[in-house]
Amino acid sequence: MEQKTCLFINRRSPYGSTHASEALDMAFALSAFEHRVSLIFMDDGVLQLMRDQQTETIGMKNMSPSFKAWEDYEIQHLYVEQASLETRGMQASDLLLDVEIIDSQQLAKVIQSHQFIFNN
Amino acid sequence: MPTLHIINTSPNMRTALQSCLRVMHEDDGIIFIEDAVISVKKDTPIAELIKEKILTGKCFFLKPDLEARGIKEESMTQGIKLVDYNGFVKLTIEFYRTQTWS
Amino acid sequence: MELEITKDGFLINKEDWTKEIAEKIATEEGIILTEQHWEIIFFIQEYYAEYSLTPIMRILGKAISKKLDENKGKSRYLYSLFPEVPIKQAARIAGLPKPPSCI
Amino acid sequence: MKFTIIVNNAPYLSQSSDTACKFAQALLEQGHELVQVFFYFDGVLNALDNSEPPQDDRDVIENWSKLAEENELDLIICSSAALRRGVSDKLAVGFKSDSLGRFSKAVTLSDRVISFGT
Repeated sequence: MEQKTCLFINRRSPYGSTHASEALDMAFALSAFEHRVSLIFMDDGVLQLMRDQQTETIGMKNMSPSFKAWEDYEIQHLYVEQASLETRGMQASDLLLDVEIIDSQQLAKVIQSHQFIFNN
Repeated sequence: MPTLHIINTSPNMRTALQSCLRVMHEDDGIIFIEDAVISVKKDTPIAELIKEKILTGKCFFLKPDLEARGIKEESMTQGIKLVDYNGFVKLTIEFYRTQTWS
Repeated sequence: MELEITKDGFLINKEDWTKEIAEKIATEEGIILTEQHWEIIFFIQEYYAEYSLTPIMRILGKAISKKLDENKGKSRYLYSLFPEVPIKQAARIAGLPKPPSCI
Repeated sequence: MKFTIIVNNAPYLSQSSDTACKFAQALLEQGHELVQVFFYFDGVLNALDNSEPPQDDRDVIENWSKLAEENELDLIICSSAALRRGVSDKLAVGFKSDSLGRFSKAVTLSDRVISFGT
């Protein structure tokens, strides 16, 4: 079995659409099946990692606790684009996990170091 | 190892192109398909945005999508390259990976 | 009181779960619960409480190996306790949602 | 070259499924191998049987079915995405429901993975 390097670029806000949660399912599955998977959060995707998500009143499952299982699923890296945080008035302390915050040039390098890119 | 970025939404409606330009490498290519083909029009803010990319000769447009939308050759920015579905396939081989932006 | 369950026999409200109900479901699965079973059941309940996830077998096994005991994470051990489909049976007995069939 | 294609959008509301199908056709004509077409998110709706588009427009689902038949392709819809959307029993010709594990295998075998839509 040939292991591939897979990068998920998450650009969508959670809950407004199913992109965030179903993309996470796919990323976890590929990783559990032995591929080397990393996740990037950019644009509105950074909202997926916001602390204190309370979804009871909109009647949807809170997806944010699942991100904390990333190590169990052997996800390689979690990256967040600095510019996307800034544009949304957010900072590292707003996020529920310790992630690698990188600038756009570093992000370009991360993309270059992967074989397959998944956009969501 | 350069990437082929596939843009499929109009830059007047969505920020896919802007985000793509922010994180793309200078050797990367872009192909505009579906509603993104409106980016081909000359003398527009979008044309200005992709000017440098066009100069590198790595800006491609899916011809069937341009034709479908009635966009004529004389209204297109100079230097862009038109491809059909076969050309699109060839590009995905020429570049090492693809990244779709919606 | 009639328990609300899905068509696959999973509890709809995890608040309904009690050890007695777990024993009843286990009987339906042909399993007599021992201390070893309870350990795994509590483990996946805690896992769900923390991550809102029922992980696939390999991941669960690894998590158990790390947090409980190396041998208990082995699939041979888990199959000896829950002989059909460990994750599915354990989740059902633990009163958790049916694990996603996709993975 | 070995390709895997991912179709993320439902037919009709978006052009993505059409483009993906034309792309698939072109790569097969060039003699490349299509390991799998994987349908995810609302893309699983491409497998709906009994769709009846107006006679004077294209039939997206039938286009996939034909391509699959002519080239013995695997058109795989993600079973959990499908279950959630009520796509389960009868699928259009050429489609099969399977797990993300099956998709993961296709990724293993591929030189290129190309997404259409979302």
